Amino acid sequence: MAEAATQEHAQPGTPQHALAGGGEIPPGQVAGDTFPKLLAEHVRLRGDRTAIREKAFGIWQSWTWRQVQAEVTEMAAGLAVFGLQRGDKLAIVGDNRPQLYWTFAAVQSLGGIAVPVYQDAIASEMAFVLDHADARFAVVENQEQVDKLLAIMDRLPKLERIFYSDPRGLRHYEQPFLLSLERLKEEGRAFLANHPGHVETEAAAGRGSDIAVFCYTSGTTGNPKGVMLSHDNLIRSARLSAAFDGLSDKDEILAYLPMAWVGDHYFSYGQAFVTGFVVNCPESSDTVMTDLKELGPTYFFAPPRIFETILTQVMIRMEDAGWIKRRLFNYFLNVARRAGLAILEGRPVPPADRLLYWLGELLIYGPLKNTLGFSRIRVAYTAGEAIGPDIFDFFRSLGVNLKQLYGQTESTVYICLQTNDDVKADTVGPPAPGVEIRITEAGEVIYRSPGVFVGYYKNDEATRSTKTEDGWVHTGDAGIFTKDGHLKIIDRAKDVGRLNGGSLFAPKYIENKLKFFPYISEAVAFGHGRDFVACFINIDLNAVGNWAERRNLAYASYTDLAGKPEVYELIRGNIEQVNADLAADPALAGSQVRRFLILHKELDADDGELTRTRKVRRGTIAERYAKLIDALYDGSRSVEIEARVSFEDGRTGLIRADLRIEDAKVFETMRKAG
Amino acid sequence: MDLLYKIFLDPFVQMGAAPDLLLQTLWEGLVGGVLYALIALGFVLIFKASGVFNFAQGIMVVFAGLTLVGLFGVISGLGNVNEHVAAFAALGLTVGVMFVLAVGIERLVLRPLVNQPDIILFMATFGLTYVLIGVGELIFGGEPKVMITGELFLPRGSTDWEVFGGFVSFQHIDLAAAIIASLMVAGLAVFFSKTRIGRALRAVADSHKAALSVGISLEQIWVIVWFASGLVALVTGIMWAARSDVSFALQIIALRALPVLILGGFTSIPGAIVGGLIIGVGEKLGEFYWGPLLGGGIESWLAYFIALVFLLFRPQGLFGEKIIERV
Amino acid sequence: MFYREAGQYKTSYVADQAVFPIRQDRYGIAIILLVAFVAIPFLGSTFLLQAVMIPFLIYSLAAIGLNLLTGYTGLLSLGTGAFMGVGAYACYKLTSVFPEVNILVWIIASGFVAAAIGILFGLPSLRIKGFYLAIATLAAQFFLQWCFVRIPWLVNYNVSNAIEVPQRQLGEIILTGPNSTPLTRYMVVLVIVVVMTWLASNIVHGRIGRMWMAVRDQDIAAELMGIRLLPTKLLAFAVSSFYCGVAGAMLVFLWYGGAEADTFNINQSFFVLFMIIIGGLGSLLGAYFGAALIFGLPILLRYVPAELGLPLHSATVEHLSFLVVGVLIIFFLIVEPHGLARLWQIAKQKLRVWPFPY
Amino acid sequence: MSAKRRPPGEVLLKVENISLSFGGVRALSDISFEIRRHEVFSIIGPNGAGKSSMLNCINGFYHPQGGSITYKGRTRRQMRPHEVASQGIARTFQNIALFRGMSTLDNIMTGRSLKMRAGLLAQAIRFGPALKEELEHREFCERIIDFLEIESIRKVPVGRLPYGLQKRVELGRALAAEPELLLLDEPMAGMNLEEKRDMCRFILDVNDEFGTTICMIEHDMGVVMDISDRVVVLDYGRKIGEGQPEEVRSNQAVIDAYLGVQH
Repeated sequence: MAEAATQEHAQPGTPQHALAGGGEIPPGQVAGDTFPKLLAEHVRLRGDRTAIREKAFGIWQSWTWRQVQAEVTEMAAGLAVFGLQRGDKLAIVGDNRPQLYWTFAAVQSLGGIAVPVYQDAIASEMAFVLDHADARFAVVENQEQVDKLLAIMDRLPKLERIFYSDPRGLRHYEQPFLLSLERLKEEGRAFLANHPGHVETEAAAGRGSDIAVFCYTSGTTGNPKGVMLSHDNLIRSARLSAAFDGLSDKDEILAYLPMAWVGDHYFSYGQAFVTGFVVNCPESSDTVMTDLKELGPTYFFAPPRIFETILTQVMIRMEDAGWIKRRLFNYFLNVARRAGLAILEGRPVPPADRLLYWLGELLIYGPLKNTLGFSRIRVAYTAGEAIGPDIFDFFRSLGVNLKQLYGQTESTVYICLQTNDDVKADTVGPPAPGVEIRITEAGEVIYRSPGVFVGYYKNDEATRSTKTEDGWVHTGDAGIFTKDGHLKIIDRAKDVGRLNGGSLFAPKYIENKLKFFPYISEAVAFGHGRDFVACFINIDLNAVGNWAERRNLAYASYTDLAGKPEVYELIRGNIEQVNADLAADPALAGSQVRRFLILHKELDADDGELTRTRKVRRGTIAERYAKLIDALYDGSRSVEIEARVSFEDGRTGLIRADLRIEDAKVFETMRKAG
Repeated sequence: MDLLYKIFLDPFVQMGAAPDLLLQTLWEGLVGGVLYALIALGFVLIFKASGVFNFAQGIMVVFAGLTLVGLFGVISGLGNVNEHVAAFAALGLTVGVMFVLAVGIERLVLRPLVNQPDIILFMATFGLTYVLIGVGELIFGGEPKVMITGELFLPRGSTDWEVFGGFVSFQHIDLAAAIIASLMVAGLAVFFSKTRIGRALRAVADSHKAALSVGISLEQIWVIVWFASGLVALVTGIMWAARSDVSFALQIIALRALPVLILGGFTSIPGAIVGGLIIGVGEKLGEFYWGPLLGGGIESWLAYFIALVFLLFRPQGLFGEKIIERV
Repeated sequence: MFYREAGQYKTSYVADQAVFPIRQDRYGIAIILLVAFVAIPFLGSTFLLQAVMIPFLIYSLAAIGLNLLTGYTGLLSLGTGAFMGVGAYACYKLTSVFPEVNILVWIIASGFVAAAIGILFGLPSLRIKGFYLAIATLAAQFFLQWCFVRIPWLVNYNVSNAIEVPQRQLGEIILTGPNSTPLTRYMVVLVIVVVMTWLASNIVHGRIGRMWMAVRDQDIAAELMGIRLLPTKLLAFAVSSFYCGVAGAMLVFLWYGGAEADTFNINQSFFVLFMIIIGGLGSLLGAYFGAALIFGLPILLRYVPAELGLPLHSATVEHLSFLVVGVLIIFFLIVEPHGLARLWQIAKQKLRVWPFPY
Repeated sequence: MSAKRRPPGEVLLKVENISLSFGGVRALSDISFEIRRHEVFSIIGPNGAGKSSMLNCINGFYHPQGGSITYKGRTRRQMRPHEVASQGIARTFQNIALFRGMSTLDNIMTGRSLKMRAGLLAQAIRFGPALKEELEHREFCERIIDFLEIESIRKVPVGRLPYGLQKRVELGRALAAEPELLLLDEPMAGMNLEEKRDMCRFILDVNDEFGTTICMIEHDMGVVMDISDRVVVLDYGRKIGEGQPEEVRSNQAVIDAYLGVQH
């Protein structure tokens, strides 16, 4: 950042013991420094209350804490039979299923380390992680995952056994190292009959400083890194944040994000074990939205992309409503825009607006939140990337207490948490409890907290370059503190560049502004070391397709639609609006977008253009689309390309297209008079 | 034993003992059967062409009769009009009314319900029945009216035929009814086999597309068949009312034509005629020879029982084809 | 709009299979029952009880009965009136022969008599289907009606050849006969109708209901799945006739106070059939809707014009109500061939997804 | 797949010299074949070859004039539908014969009617054994729903479902009866490639997971040759070939009658 003075911030009133890692338990939470110990404590306190549910066979099947413990103990005993030693790694692959969550606790009961792996990872990615983590065992969900592992078995000499949860289709698999979870538990039961108390003894030997999990970060470059998180990391972070939001065993959460992502682990395992709230697993990935509606969670997390999709869906569905409903809807949305945020944050509101808002709640907001499954939400978070202010304020103005958090795997999810009464769309809030933050000379955000990871597995070099001796961690993000002490993230520190003219160029900042338009699903901006800023646009097929239909614009395919002059006009309008915004800020005015093209295909994680968490991989794109980037800067009006795409069934093919390049208007920097 | 005798032997003994009575009964049965057949005929016309089970056929008979009598009253009331001229003018106008009715039904009832399941169309004709009752009663009042038989040059009186040492009495009006009915059936037969529209109507029974290829729209076909059965209803109304009165009670009697349909099959014109005669004769014989055993009045249900028993052995009706069920 | 279903998740099949799985629906039903059991008895006038509520409930029950047969099993019947008559005559006979047994027992027992007769007339359904069967049920209608007229034993040889409802009591409370109050009779009818609706709902939501619907939707497939058609159809006839029989007994004992054979003529059959067509085939709720509309309309026609100062001849009202009922039938068939119940379902669905259109 | 299929067992169904005609028109003449336990058996042939009639004879809908059918050791001249059903034969239909007014779940529940015992009265008060039974069967049906991956349409009236899903629900309804022999009448007719692939997977899974014997009529030669253990070929009501897919493929009579004809 321009003003790169070092700033230091910590949440005022942060208890010292939290920073020091002391042992006072916030009210309502249970004691214990490892997850198995927390589990035992829940059984003691609320053994017959529901711990976890799964929508299966049409209803929400429930397990009490006592039942969970029984399952965990049997699995742990089984693992003991198969020789799992303290410090051994066990990979977990699958959708969010109770059995898989229990596996974490089972492994940890014996002092082992769980390594959750993205269930949609392709075989080669999976092979890397399992090999790098030295996994001796794997617990997987079903035949699909078993097949994937069997295909890479020869590259995984350290993998001894695979256990599967769902036996369907696996009846005739005869590999001796392949066993069902049922079989594992059977072995466990037999073992327990002879060694009662074995698992408890092992669990009691666990320490908070033991490593609990490896969370592999997808990383925008290079191979994933295994972030080692200890029980302390997870439990202390969870304690502080759960107390911060007043989470209790009355809360309900829907566990639908990948189990391998640190966030899900922290919400659905860490916080759940600390507070005892109920974790609910959806029926399948297709039914998440209906399950969400049925369940109505009280505590909810979703990345901005999901909120955006929901908002788009709401708007599209309302387009088809009758005019009375549409009028009502628009009217009350205006009321909400005017008064909703103030009411949510407890600020004064004129009585007329309060009355109208109440009426709106009755007629529109309440039913709307209900059909979305949001009506019981007390606390909701979003994170991962910047959320569009319109989207963010839309949900907040309806009365959904949606907040942002900022953090990373290395910090055990959070660094900043927004407080209920002070939420801004463009900042990520003040430092969270127990977190200290500094901004370096170079403008990079660094922090220290109880959640700071132990290190990268088998990668001391990376650990040293990220984490200082005294525990400060480099986020790699460029940020500034606003006057009221909120952190504002601009971009990746390494991505912030300079145009040839010397102006600051923060690509992510520009891209996010573009992506806030419903028609733009992805944008990639270029400018570092160039004369001006230019960008690639990915249109949103749904939104633009709808827009086109309303205009009777026929199109055959994504590529066809993307090439339409009308669509270029539409996107140009969006870009020029962003330019106008940028022009308003002297530091960024130089980085207005002058030229753009609309890509013929969607950037895709399967093609390596996005990460699994759908972050842009700049390196790959710069390499793959070099010809296009050159064309953006050499003044051509169009460029011919062919691109390799991989289809869902694994085949690859070539797409040929002629892409147009167009100019966008730039604005004069507005200078304050005087 | 006594009961068995009364059921199985005694009636036949009676028949043999008084053959003139038997003949008389048979004749009356045949005449009743002709009227049943006419109602069934109107019904079959519609069912065949459009698959609609027209419950309103009975009330159409009443409605046509009432309209005729009512219009006659109006025309004669205009002043110095010859009663025969008035009667035939009324008849012509009634034909017009039946046409308007057919168009109205097609526009207001059938067209909006096209492609609905059969039972829905069936229920719609129920609604139609009520509408016609309501309209008829509002306009003409609920009390029975006398048919303008004489004015239409329909014969009165009777001829006695001496046979088997007794008399069989033939009402002239019945003879006329039989003749007119035969003429009408013949006319319909010609219409169906010789005219373009008639052939189209037969085609439509097989496939709607076939009819369209002849150049007649489905709507037109509906109007035509409803008009045709309206005409049949008018004739039926005149004939029937000539023997009693025009009243809404006829509607219930018309229900008794339904067993005829079971017997003859829903789509067969010969079936309607033969079935009508069987039911008519069976009903009269049953009432006359077996009725007293049961205390009389068995006419009200006997037709149904005949049809029902018949149906148990031949579910597709007299002239229907055996249905091979496929899955 | 009023539905707040988020959070109403089911953790057991019992809860998921419930007839009213949505909490707001359960509240709605509770309110309706409260009105029926408390508000109407306390606040309703004699006119409301006697001329509106009692017959409405009785016809609703008859409509449920016919709906079980026609709506759920797909067997069109035009003999409802006669089956109601069987119930009425059976009840009269039973209470005459055994006056000491409570009349309520006989009202229910008469349902069984009707069920037996229903099975008998259901036998042709073995071989005949559709409209053919409908006509066959007319045989039941006319034959039974003929029996009512011709068998004086059924009316204890009364000179009037009609049922004359005797006074029957439950303890001190007079249930039937000229001295019974509308309130008492209303409460009796209400309890019977509510309980029988509940039973019917359980039946149609269980195996038997599914078998009926299977026979209705695809009889061949049902048969090849091992559902025996004749017993299934006969069961439908039996249960349906049971309901109609009880309704018929109540019609005479708790509403008319007397009846002759013509009470149960074919128009009665049509009347009930209209109710389920307008109300909705295959819907218990529809039976109530249909009864309310078909029964309520003539009442409105009779009283509203008078209230508005448009005195109509009673004959005119009679004719008008024919006309209006006929027009309404056609109108509703065109607007929504699946009846008021479907309209209600659509409206409810709209409320559930509100503010979205779908 | 490293899966190994169950080996075929003893003869489950034996058809001997079946002849069927409708009013003088011969639909089947002197057809004989055997179906073994755990087999996937296909009947193929051009349109009008008598394939559906054959299935209809097996499950008792048609009554053949000649020949006999031996099922599980019992020989009968004619099969009776409800008897056949209770002996463990279930089927699907060429032109989907679902109960259109009912939901997916209710359709599948109806498939279990034969396994349910509670009487009218118990059901009417929905208490005790009747409720318990209903819930047990619901649980079973939910397993089928899970198996066929139709969770999201559980409560949707089947009339509103797309064709491919209806076919799947129909399979589910047949499976609900826990059949030993499953008759499939053109399970893949009118499906696109992906739907066919899914359906193949389900058929093989059913065969594999539950050991259900499958007897299938299908037009898609690729599918038949891929998944069948044995094939019998009919033409004009006569059997013109029988054997493993490869044998049938190279049988000249079959090639002439059928495979030579482009579809």
